[in-house]
Amino acid sequence: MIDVRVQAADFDPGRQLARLEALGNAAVASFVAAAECGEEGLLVEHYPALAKNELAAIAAEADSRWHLAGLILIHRHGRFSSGDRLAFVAVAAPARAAALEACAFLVEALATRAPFWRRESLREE
Amino acid sequence: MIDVRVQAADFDPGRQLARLEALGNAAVASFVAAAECGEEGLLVEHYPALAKNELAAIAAEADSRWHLAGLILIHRHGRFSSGDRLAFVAVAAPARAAALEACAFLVEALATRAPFWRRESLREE
Amino acid sequence: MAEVDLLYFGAVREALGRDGERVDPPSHVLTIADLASWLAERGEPYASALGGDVRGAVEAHMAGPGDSVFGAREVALFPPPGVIA
Amino acid sequence: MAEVDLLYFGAVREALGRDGERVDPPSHVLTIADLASWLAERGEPYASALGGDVRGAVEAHMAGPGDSVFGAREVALFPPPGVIA
Repeated sequence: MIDVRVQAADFDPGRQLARLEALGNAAVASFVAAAECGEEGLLVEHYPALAKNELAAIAAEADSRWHLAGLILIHRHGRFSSGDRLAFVAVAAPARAAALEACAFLVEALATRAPFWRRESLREE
Repeated sequence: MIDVRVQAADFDPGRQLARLEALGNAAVASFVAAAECGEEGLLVEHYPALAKNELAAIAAEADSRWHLAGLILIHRHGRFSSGDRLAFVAVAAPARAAALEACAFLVEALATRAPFWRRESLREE
Repeated sequence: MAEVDLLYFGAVREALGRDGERVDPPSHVLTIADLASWLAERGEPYASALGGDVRGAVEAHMAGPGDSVFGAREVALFPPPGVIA
Repeated sequence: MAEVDLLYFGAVREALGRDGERVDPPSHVLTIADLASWLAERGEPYASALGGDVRGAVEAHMAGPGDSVFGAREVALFPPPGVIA
């Protein structure tokens, strides 16, 4: 199961974990990224067509490198207050090493390759 | 916040994640281990006094090696059916690398140093 | 090459004050790097906006500086992406 | 040394068929390794149960093979721990 989502809406980490736990594997590793910003908030813009393609490529790369039973990637865009969830990565695997390594790879890939940007100025354009 | 628990009872990964998210850091990494066994189930025995000491030592080691805001370790004992949760690791940190590395360290430490054993035979003694 | 729709994101978009434009580059513009250089020759704000570590995408697929833009209909230019701490 | 309470876990406990016993080792038994060797000299099932990779704990703290058991009141012997796949 590979599930990749680009969305404005928030998500429930517990519910997403439960989807992977239901696959019946020994290991589920996950990561939640949250926004850190001042009181003025944060605007995250993205390039939708590229985000769709690049996140799918990142997920496929992880799936080919490790023996995984399930993989969920969620990346949000839009306006955020400090502490709001930005992104979610979770993988299920039969062994802890595969789950942990794949999760770390996916987080690093989202952090450096996913086409989302902090808007420096919050002026409406 | 360091919270280490050895218990027979199940736990709710989503609720545990929420406790760490509430600390307001940018990164929360976590791991859920589940039992894999046949229909006869699995019996996990432990050495309570050593488990308490060793899990506290593992948590303290992670806390000294990485800049963490919060850390939760839960290890269960008792009877398990396949798919039941065995253990939980989660850490909150200001940066993704610290969260991911500390989580991986903690999982490896639980898997190799925590004084819990699979009972090969399920005969009552 | 023919007309191409440029898309700008992040600091590139903010420095240029626009999220894109249609351009008709000369025939010697073959790669992402060529395109950024050709635009920078227009002077400010292009020179500053495209003077740093600029990445690109061609037809909504990630592209390196040496990747071809020949025949492309949509090319994006942007700073290093990512918002996760 | 004085009497010491031994605790057995995992495959060690299963091979011995008991979860512990009180023993009074001779004075040359100074370390975890000494203790395991002294017990193994009793013959079966001790020789088999303690012939593999046996770990130990002294007063409920992890101990290596060379760590002292001198004066300890509670010493545990067990196979490599851990149940996470």
